[in-house]
Parts: sequence; structure tokens; C-alpha cells
Amino acid sequence: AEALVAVSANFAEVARTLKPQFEAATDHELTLTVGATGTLYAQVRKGAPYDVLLAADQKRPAKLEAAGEIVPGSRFTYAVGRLSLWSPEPERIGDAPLDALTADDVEHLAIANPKLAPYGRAAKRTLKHFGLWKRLSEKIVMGQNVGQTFSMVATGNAQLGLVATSYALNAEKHQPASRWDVPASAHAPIRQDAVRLRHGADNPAAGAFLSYLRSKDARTIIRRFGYRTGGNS
Amino acid sequence: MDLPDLGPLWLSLRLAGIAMAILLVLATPLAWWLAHTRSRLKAPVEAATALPLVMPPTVLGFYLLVFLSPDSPLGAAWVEVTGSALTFSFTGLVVASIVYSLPFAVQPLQGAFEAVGRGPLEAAASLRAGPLDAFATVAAPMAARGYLTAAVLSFAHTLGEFGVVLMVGGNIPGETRVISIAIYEHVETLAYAEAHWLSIILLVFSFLILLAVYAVNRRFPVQVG
Amino acid sequence: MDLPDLGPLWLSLRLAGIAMAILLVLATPLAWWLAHTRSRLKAPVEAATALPLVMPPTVLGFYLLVFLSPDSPLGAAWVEVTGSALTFSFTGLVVASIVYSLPFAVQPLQGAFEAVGRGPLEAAASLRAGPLDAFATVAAPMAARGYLTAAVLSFAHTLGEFGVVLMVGGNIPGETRVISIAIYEHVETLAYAEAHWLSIILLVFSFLILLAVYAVNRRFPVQVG
Amino acid sequence: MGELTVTVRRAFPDFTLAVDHAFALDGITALFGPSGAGKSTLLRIVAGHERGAQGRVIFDGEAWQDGRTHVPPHRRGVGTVFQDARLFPHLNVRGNLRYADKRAPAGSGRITFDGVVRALDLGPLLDRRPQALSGGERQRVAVGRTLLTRPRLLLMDEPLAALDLRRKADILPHIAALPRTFGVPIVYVTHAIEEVTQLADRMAVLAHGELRAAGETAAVLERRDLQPELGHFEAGVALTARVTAHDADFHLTHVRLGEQRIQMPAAPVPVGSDVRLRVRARDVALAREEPRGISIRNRLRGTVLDVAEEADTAFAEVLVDVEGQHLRARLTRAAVADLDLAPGTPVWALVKSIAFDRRALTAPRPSADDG
Amino acid sequence: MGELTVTVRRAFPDFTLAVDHAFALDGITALFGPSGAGKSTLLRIVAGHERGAQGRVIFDGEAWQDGRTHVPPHRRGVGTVFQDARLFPHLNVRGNLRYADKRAPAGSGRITFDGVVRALDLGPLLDRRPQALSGGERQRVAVGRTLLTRPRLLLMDEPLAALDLRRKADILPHIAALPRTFGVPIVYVTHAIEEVTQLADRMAVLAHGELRAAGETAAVLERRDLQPELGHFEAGVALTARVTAHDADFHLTHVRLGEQRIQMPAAPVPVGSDVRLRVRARDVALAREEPRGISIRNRLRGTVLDVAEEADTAFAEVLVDVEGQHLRARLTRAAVADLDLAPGTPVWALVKSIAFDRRALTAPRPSADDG
Ligand SMILES: Nc1ncnc2c1ncn2[C@@H]1O[C@H](COP(=O)(O)OP(=O)(O)OP(=O)(O)O)[C@@H](O)[C@H]1O
Ligand SMILES: Nc1ncnc2c1ncn2[C@@H]1O[C@H](COP(=O)(O)OP(=O)(O)OP(=O)(O)O)[C@@H](O)[C@H]1O
Ligand code: MOO
Ligand SMILES: [Mg+2]
Ligand SMILES: [Mg+2]
Repeated sequence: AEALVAVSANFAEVARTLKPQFEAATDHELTLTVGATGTLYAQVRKGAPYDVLLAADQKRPAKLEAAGEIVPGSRFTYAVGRLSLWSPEPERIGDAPLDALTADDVEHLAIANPKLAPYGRAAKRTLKHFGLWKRLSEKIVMGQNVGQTFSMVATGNAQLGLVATSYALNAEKHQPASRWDVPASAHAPIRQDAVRLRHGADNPAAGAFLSYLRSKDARTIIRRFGYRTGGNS
Repeated sequence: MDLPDLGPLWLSLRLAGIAMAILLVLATPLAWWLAHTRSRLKAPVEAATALPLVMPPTVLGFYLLVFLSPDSPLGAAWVEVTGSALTFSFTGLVVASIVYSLPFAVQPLQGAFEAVGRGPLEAAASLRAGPLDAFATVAAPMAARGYLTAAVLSFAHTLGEFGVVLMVGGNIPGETRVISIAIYEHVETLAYAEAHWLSIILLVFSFLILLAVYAVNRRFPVQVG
Repeated sequence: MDLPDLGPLWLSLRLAGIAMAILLVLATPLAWWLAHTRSRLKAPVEAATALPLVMPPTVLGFYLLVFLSPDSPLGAAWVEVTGSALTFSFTGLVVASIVYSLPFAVQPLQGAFEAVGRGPLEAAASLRAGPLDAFATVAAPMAARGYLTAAVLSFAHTLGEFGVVLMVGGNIPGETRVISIAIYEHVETLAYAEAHWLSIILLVFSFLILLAVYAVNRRFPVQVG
Repeated sequence: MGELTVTVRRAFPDFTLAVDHAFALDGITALFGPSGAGKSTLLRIVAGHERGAQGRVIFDGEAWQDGRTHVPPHRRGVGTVFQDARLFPHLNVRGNLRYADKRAPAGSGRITFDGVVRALDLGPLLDRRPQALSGGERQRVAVGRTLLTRPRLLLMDEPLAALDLRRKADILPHIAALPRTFGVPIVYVTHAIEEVTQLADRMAVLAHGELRAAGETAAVLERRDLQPELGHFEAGVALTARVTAHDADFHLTHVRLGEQRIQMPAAPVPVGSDVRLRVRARDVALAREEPRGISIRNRLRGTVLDVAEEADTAFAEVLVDVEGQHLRARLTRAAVADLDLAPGTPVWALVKSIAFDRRALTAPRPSADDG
Repeated sequence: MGELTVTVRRAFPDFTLAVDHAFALDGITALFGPSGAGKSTLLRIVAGHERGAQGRVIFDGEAWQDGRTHVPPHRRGVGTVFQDARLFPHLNVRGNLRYADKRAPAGSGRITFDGVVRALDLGPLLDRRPQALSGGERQRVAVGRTLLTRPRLLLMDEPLAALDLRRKADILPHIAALPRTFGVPIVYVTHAIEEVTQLADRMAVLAHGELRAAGETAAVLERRDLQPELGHFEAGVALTARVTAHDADFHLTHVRLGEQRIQMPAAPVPVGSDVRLRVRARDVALAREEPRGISIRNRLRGTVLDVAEEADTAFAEVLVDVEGQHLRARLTRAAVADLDLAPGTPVWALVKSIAFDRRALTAPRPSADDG
């Protein structure tokens, strides 16, 4: 069978890597549709024909669950996101990342919108954790999601960004950069939940994919992209 | 790298072409009415016609999602009649595109109809042309420049817009994943190379289409006044 | 619920107003040239003018981010001259808005100038009006409908667009956080009540502005032809 | 033939047209009047373009407008040649003509595309755009276009104002022939009295939005009370005479007015038929005795009926009875004094034969008056 | 006074205008010619609107166009009344007039806003939009608007074609007065020969894009070779005569042509000055002996110089020498035969005094010919 999987943007790259593996391992097929979690949520509420949702947070899957839009009991955390301080300048973030954050020549620090994106909320928490939120708030620019936030830094408009580690790792394949992975203690874990939607209740491919997501193979791949996986956060 | 998948481009062109065609048809009577009416409703209708523009596309898309969904009266009626839902379908995209590009079709047409004025229509009537005939053979050709502007703006805008489309269509390959969404997705997921490629293809393609249109328009100019 | 913060609305109106004003000024000579030239460059320039439309706004925003960044020649020159960067600033938003709304200003103006034709300009010259004088006192008033369309379309489009703005502006409250972003945020965070409120305010406000414009236009109509 | 009953009012802020009249639409009716009199407005009402007009327009018993009904312009079969030619700028001349031709009712007789092109000499213009035509050329195309609609009623709003005399002379006979050849009555707006006298069987005089007079051209032109409207220059009368012979050598036609003889430039009218001749007051001289050895060959014996001196000018008008018909002569007051003219004086009226215009020739019709 | 040297070519696909002439711009120069002759095109070149024209245009020694230079239209000080009025639709009549008034050079004399409004009777129209004007009203406003620019050279493209005789008669004197009052030369396009004779000091005849003739009006009108262009109807001559007396009673002016006397409607010309009188060939009759008791008061003794019969018509033209000046008479060939007219025959030329048009009165000027 074929399942339509709605993937939050931050996980798109991973999902694209998982897809051929999954299709090779089963005789199911996947179609990926990528979007911001909020968009995907609104669409599901309005009858989008998605079978599976890989959200960027726990809040919206929970709401869907409460609304009876998912197959009961299908919600689980498929990945835990991590946050990195990142700059495309190889020298900028050295051994003293907090000094880099407060350097005078940092005009803008990009974070995702804390209201919209879990990575944004995590970034805000992190800054508060280090007591820099007030001090840096003038310099903060916000993307609506991790992708935009990353673009702001990657194009050199913001000197630093608190971005998803997955994006940083991905980018470093193409360009030199400097990075500091924020310790998990600095913010609450960014748990990303997956759910099997009502539309996919009878779709075996949906169930199979969710099972596959929990598999060891899948978790290895997910971790390679800079996420932690279930339990071992 | 591989050549990017051009499916979304064709889908976009189809969407833009269909939406443009329907828009020109729909906008014509509205623009005509606005150009010739002396009703008090004129100004309010003119203002309302421009309103789809002021809504952020994603938000407009959200509301369209709400109004077109099978839960809504309109969406339910559609399902009743056609058997399939408006949302997350190509048809839904067409409807959404029409709503948000309407002003681009109505306003230039209205301007063009006003510039034509009543004189040529009276002349046509005196030559036994009925109103529809006179419209098709005199007003429309004389408003050709307005049609060109309306067509270009609504075609291009449909090609480029993605907020509404994404919301109503849901980025489903082959059905609602148009090129603007594809490029957007590439940018969002840092696939810059693919994004560049698709952008260039889109730009070159659009440029060639527009160039052809304008060049033809230049060879068969309609000068009014 | 609390009344929503209206700061973003004022910011949007300021942005749209400034962008519209600059656009009308910039688009006028371009549209004029296009309306009157017999150059071979006409069709290519016309086509190019429509291109910003076909790019998805966020993507356009991305490229603007690239081209306006302080690392780029243009952005660097700007920093050199003004001391501050174009991106993540209100000025940057204005620049971005101008780029993506340019077609909406140029095309209706071009159509209107073409409809005016050469006759009235020759008449003005015979009354001792130099080219600028004739433009200001004859061509522009006779093209009033084109200006109206251009103003409405570019104002409304600037008000509503947020893809570009989001990217180039960085959502800084009071500086680049415009109302379209605010509404979008509410929708995305499921704060539908706030989203509805802001949308209604935006719609009502825009409607009133447009209504006023059209009503005034109706009372002082310019009939051509 | 047809009748057009018009009982309409059209009020503009500074001007009101109010006409209540039944026009006997027979041949060509000139609508004459000064600029701003309301001529174009009246035509627009008849054609159905003036929506704001109140009242009734009845053509041949068919209600085109009255209270509830308003037959739309394209269903009236009225062809209008507008004062501004209104050619379609997106079509070339051929396209403009074909536009009308295609929409004309089938089998409507002898007006053909080629015929119109030939008559109006439009051949060299066929492939041009209206923008590339001179003012007069534009107007000619507009006339041709309207002819090709084969209208039931033809309204012409100063169609020849932009044309030179020769062109006018070329086109006038074609227009003059229309009513007879195709049975199309014409209402012809003009402010040129020559055109009235050359073309019109009937005329209506409009001034300040009101109909001052209407009726057969000769009868209206004879009315002295209309001189303010008609002007002195062209004032005159029309005489009815019988053709008696043709002189091929000298290219003359001989006609008889009662017992008296007149010579005029040859006209293709059968011997024995009646013709109408127009004589302008300014072309008539009077003599007390019959002059001899003079080039003026038409000398009509008559009696002075009336002498009207025009105050503060050099002129007087003398009305002369000739065989029961009336002739008017415009003389200097000095001449009146010199010749001692007064009612009852027998005189010779001298009319230069050249003053008879061949286009004044129209077969007289039963005098069903419409004034 | 001024001189306008034009050496230009303008080629359209089906038409080429090629004119090479130095126009002596003195008073009013009529540009006469049939529709499509190139009159409007020539005006457009002089005004600077026809960019595609090659050649030179020199006004009073100032190069408006030649090779490199092309003085833009608004710097030429040329006022044009266009054939289509071209009023600005976004301004009312007052606005249209003010538009010109404001841009006129300061202190340019006696043309005032109020004066123009009065002369052209524009008062009632001031607050109207051009769209609410009749055809003739529009043209009147256009004339007024152009006058208010106080031009150095006034180009008028059939400005009166849409006007009735009376309006024409009202406006013509104002136009006629302009050159003398304000020193503005006028080039006046018309296809109405009456307007030429009434207005023009000089005239140029254009046909098929070529200049057929140019010079003093009288001289051009006298040329028989131009009859195809000028038409027979208005052919005639101009005579120069001296004013000898005024007769207030009969409103007559007496003038002397050599030893002979002529009476004409009173004209405000001082006794002793020379005037030009226009006599149309069709208003002249000939007699072999002096007629008596006839209302035609002007009888001039003369000798036949030439008789030209027009083949296939009823007419002949006879040229008569009167006191060294020439008069033309248009008669029937039958009359020529009757009176046995031949070169050398002594005749009396009879001219109805009414034929002298008071607008033909122009002070004769040194015959610096420009033909
Ligand atoms: N739309 C209008 N609004 C106001 N007044 C108008 C309008 N149309 C015409 N008029 C006025 O009505 C009067 C009659 O106009 P109309 O065009 O019928 O005159 P006309 O007899 O055709 O004159 P002309 O010989 O100059 O063409 C004019 O005084 C004109 O100004
Ligand atoms: N833009 C053009 N393209 C082609 N031919 C043109 C153009 N403009 C004028 N002509 C032609 O040139 C000739 C002269 O035109 P013009 O307007 O000068 O004539 P005119 O003497 O003013 O005639 P009218 O008395 O009818 O106004 C006409 O045959 C016309 O068709
Ligand atoms: O839901 Mo996302 O991963 O912030 O685009
Ligand atoms: Mg009229
Ligand atoms: Mg012309």
C-alpha cells in the first residue's frame, strides 16, 4: 500500500533518507509531504488525506489525539531534537561559545519564532538559562521555522544562529562553519511525536512505517542527522 | 546533481493557465459592471474586490481551508455534487488561486473598459451589434492591453504564490505540489542547489512565455485613443 | 480576550504606504518608457518586469537575503553609505516590498499611459507645456485610473504579503514585525480567536481605506475617451 | 412612407431639449440648426443612445421608446454616422466596413461592399488603420460603414463637415439617391444651408432645444421669420416647373413656369415631368423694363408683392409674384429706391441660369405636409 | 513680417508629402486642398509633432528643424487648433482655457481670458466638462484655448468646420483681426473656399502632397489652371479700388475703380484708402449695351479679353478687362453665342453689389510675392 506522510520541515531530510530504506524493506510506498507543523495540523483538522504525521512537537499531536483525529495509542516520540549555536564563519565559535554570543560584532542572532517552533522555544530557554535573553533581545531576529532561521545565518545576515543541530550537520557537508552543540540541560528536550492519523487507520503502510520508525535501523539514521531517539535523550 | 523533477513545474503551469483562463472569464462581467455602473454599490464592491490581496496568503489559505472543507456548507455541497472534496485537490487549488488572484484580473480590466468608454459601443450598436457581440468584437479587442495585463498578472501571481496553495492543497506530489511549493521546500530544507535550479528554470520559463506574449502583442498592437 | 496588539498593523500600514509611494514614483518613468518606446528592448523589459511575481515570496525573500546581505556587494555598499544593514530593518522591508510589488505598479500605469496616447500630449505641447509639465498636468491626471489601480494593488499586496517580509525582516517587533506575520503566527499556534480578530481588523481597516479611495475617485471621476 | 413620431424631453444642467413632432420621413430630412441647438442629442435619442431621455419615439407605428419599452439601439435598424467618425481603432478600414456588412440583414438589396467602396473611393484606404487616415478620409469611411448596415433609417450627424467641396459633390448624389433607391429615409444633421438645399426634401429647424419649423424644404426656406436661424445668404425659394425640351448643343434644359420659359444646365429629367428649382434671393435681380443684350437669359415677368427693408443694413428683400409662384430678390435699398419698387409694381425678375442647381432637382411629391 | 521656410518630406506607406517653399507669413495664409492632400500633416511638421519628417523648418531665421536640431513643440511658440479639438477631458472648459493662459509668456498684450471668453461666447460653457459639449462648442473652446497661449504662429486645422454660418461669421472677424492686432501670423487649413476668400491674405494650394500654388489670395484664385483644385463655384478675382464716399442713408460705400464707380455695403474704411474687393465669376453678368431700370447697380465698362468654353458643360468663362484690372464672368455658352462675345468685344459687366463681401476688405500690401 501507499501512505501519505506529512513531515514537519525540520525532519524532511531524514524522512527522505528513510523512505527508500523503508520501501526496500517492505512492499509499501511512501509519499512525503513537507510543511510547517502548524500548517499540517490545521490541514489534518480540515480533512487532509494524510495517513501519518511526523510533527515537530508534542503539543499538536496531543491536540489531535484529544480531538479524536488519530488512531488511539499511536502517538509516540520518534525523535528528540537538539539545538546548536552555529555560524558559517569557521573561527567565530571557538572554545568560549558564550563569549561568541556576546561579541560586539554580532549584530544579529537568529532563532526560530518561540511561539511557533519548538526549536525557537528551546532557543529562548537556552538564552535565559545562560542569562543572556535580556541582553541579546535587541539582536534577535526570528525565522518562522528552523529552515528560515538557518537561511538567515547561512546567508551571513545574522552572524550567529541557534538552529536545529540537524540543519547544522547537513550544511556542514557543503560549507565550513563553526558550531557548538547546546547541552541538553540548557532547555527542555524537543520531543517530536509521530501519530497515525484516522485517515491512515486502515492503511497497512501507515502502520508499517510507524513501526519502521521505531526500528533500530531507522533510529540509527535519525541519530546520524543530529537527533536523539526514543528513551536515550 | 540530478536534474530536478519538473513535474511541479508542469503542474504549476497548468494551474496558472487554468486559473488565468477562468479568472479572465469571471472578471470580465464584474469589471464590466464596475466600469459602467452608476450604482451606489460600486465603491464598496471595488473595495471588496481588492480585499483578497490584503490577507496574508497563508491566512487566506487557512480561511479557504475552513470554507472549502467538507465540513463547511460550501465544501459539503461540492462533495454532494462532484463526489470529491475541494480541499487537497487540484480543483481546490484552482478555486483558491481564483480567489486570491481576482483583483489582478478585475482591476486592469476595469481600467481598460473605462478607457474604451461608451462611444465605440454606441457605434457598434448602430451597426446592429447586440451587447454581447459589441463586447466581443469591439470592447474586448479595444481593451486588449487590459486583458494582457490581467492575464500576465494573474498567471504570474498564480505561478508564484504558494501560501494559499500550500494551505489548501497540502503539497501532494502530482496533485497539489506546484513548483513554488517545491522551491520553497528546497529552501526550507537547505537544498539550495535544487532550489537554485528550480528557480532558474522557473524564471527562464516564465521569461520566455512572457517575452513571447509581449512580442506578439507588439506586432499586433491595439492603439486606443 | 484582550484586544490584540495593533502595533503590527500600524507598521504594516506604514510599510505599505511608503512602498506604494516609492513604487508609484519608480514605476512612472518605467511604465512611461514602456508605453512610448519603439525599442527592441521593450518586450524583454516588459517580461522582466513581471518576473518578481513568479517567484514564491519566501524564495524571493531568500534571494533578497542573499543579495542584500552585508556580505554582498550591494548590501556592503549600503552599509558603507548608511552605516546600517538593509536586512532585518524597516528599510530592507521597503526595498523588498518594492521589488515584489513592482509589477503591480508598472503594468496598470503602462496600460493607462498607452490609453492616453499621444494626442493630448501634442495638445499640451501646443499650449507651451514642456514634457514634464505635460506629464504632470495632462498625462498623469488622464491616467488617474491607472494610478488608482497601481496604488491599490501595490498597497494591498504589500499589506498582505509576508513571505518576503518574513525572510528579509526577521520579525523584529516594532521594526519588521508586520501584521501579516502576526496573523500568521496566531494561525500557526492555533490561536484562532486572535487570528480572527486581527484578520477582521485588517479587513475592516483595509476595506475602509479602499472604500474611501474609491468613493473619492467616484466623486471626481476622470473619464477618458 | 415612414413616419417618426418624437415626443421627448432631455434635460441637461444647462440645456433642455423638448421636441414633440411627427416627422414625415420621406427622402432626406435635414435637421438644421446652430451649434449647440440639440441636433446631435435628438439623433441620439432616436437611435436609442440617450438613456436619460423621457418620452416616446415611434417609428412606423413601432414603439422604440415609451414609458416601459426601450428597444435597444442595435434592434432599431438605425444606422448612425456620428459627428466624430468613431471608427474602430483595432480594425483596418476593410475590417470596419466588413463589420457592418456582416451584420446587415440578408438580401437587403443593392448596397454592396464593392459598390460602397467604389462610390466613396475607399479602395486605396482599405488596408489602412483609422489612425493613419486624414480627417476627411475617416468621415468617408464612417459613411460607407453605416451604409453597409442597410439601415431602415439613416441618421447622419454632419457627415460631410470634414470634406472638401469636390468630395462633397461626389458623395452627395449617392446620399441623395439612397432614399429612392433603397427606400431608406435619412435624417441629415447639418449647419450648412447649401447642403440642406442640395439634399433635403424636408427640413426641420432646431434652435435652443426647440423645433422652430419643419416641413418641405422649399416651404421652410421661404419663411422670412426663420431668417435669424437660416441666415440671409442662402435664403430663397423653390419653384415648380415643367420640363419642355433639352438642348444638347448648349447643354441646357428648357423648363416652363406657367407661360414663361427658363433655361438651366442640362438635367437628366424626362420632358413633360415637373421639377423643383431653387432660386436664392441673392441671385435674383429686378428690372423695370425687359433688358436686352444681357447675358442673363432667364427673365420672368411678375409683380412686386412686398418689399421688406432691413433696418441698419444696405439691403431689402422683395417678394415677386411670378405666375402664381413666389420669387424673392435681395437687393440694395438704394436699388429699391432707384427703381421705385412697391407692391403692385410690374417687374422683370432676372435669374442667372447658373443659379439653378442641378441638385435642387427633385421630383415634387404629393404635398402631404408635415410642418 | 515673418517667413516660414519649409523644405520637408514625410513619407507614409501610401502617401508622401514633399513641400519646399518659403511662406511669407503675413496675416492669414489659407492652406487649401482636398481631403487627404496633406494639410494636417504639413501643420504637424511645422508644429514639431511629426518626428518622422525629414528636412528643414525655419521660422523667422530660427531653425526649428534641420538635420541635427529639432526644437521641441512646446518651445516653438506655435499654437495649434487641432482638427479634433483635443480638449483635456479631466479639466472643465475654464480649466482648459486657464491651462493655456497660465503658460502664455507674460505681458503678451491684449489677448485676455475675459476677452477670449466674450469673443467666443464661452461664458455659459465655463463650468462644463468637454464631454458635455456639442461638437461645435468643443471646437470653439479649442480655438479660445489656443488663442490664450498667445502664440507666435497660429496653426488652425479646420477650426470652423463644425460651426454654423452664424457662429462662423461671429468668429471669423476675431480670427481675421488677430494678425493685425497681435502680430500673430496664422496658417489656416480649410477646404471651404468661402473661408479662404473671407479670411486669407495669402493662400497655398496643396494636392496629393505637393504645393500647387502659393501667393496672394487674389492672384491664386484668378489662376484658371487651378480650377480643378479650387472648384468653379467660387472662382473669381479680386479688384483693388479706392474708397470715395460713404452713404449713411443707404448703408453704402462708394468706391472707384479707375474712372468707374462701384457701390457696396457700407464698410468702415476711411475715404481715400484702397480696398480689395472680391468678385466671384458666377456673380458677374455681361451686357452688350448698358441696361437701364435694373436693380444691378454696378455696371463696369470693359472689353472681353478671352472666352473659354468648358467642354461638355453648359458654361463658359469670359475674362474682361476693366480699367486694366481683370474680371471674370461665368455664363452659359448659350449666352456667349447669343451676345456674340469674342476677344475685343466691348461689354458692360454687371455685378450685384451684394456680391462684394465685406470680409474681402483688406488693405492691400506691397506685392512682395511669395508665389
Ligand atoms: N452630457 C451632457 N451634459 C450636459 N450638457 C450636454 C451634454 N451633452 C450635450 N449637452 C449640451 O446640450 C446642448 C446640445 O448639444 P448637442 O450636441 O445636441 O448640440 P448640436 O446641435 O449637435 O451642436 P453642434 O452643431 O455643435 O454639434 C449643448 O449646449 C451641449 O453643451
Ligand atoms: N500615420 C499615418 N500613416 C499612414 N498614412 C497617413 C498617416 N497619417 C496620414 N496619412 C495619410 O496621409 C495623407 C494626408 O493626410 P492629412 O491628414 O495630412 O490630410 P489632410 O489634408 O489634413 O486631409 P483632411 O482634409 O481630410 O483632414 C492621407 O492620405 C492620410 O491617409
Ligand atoms: O514545524 Mo517546523 O519543523 O518548525 O517547520
Ligand atoms: Mg452635434
Ligand atoms: Mg486634416
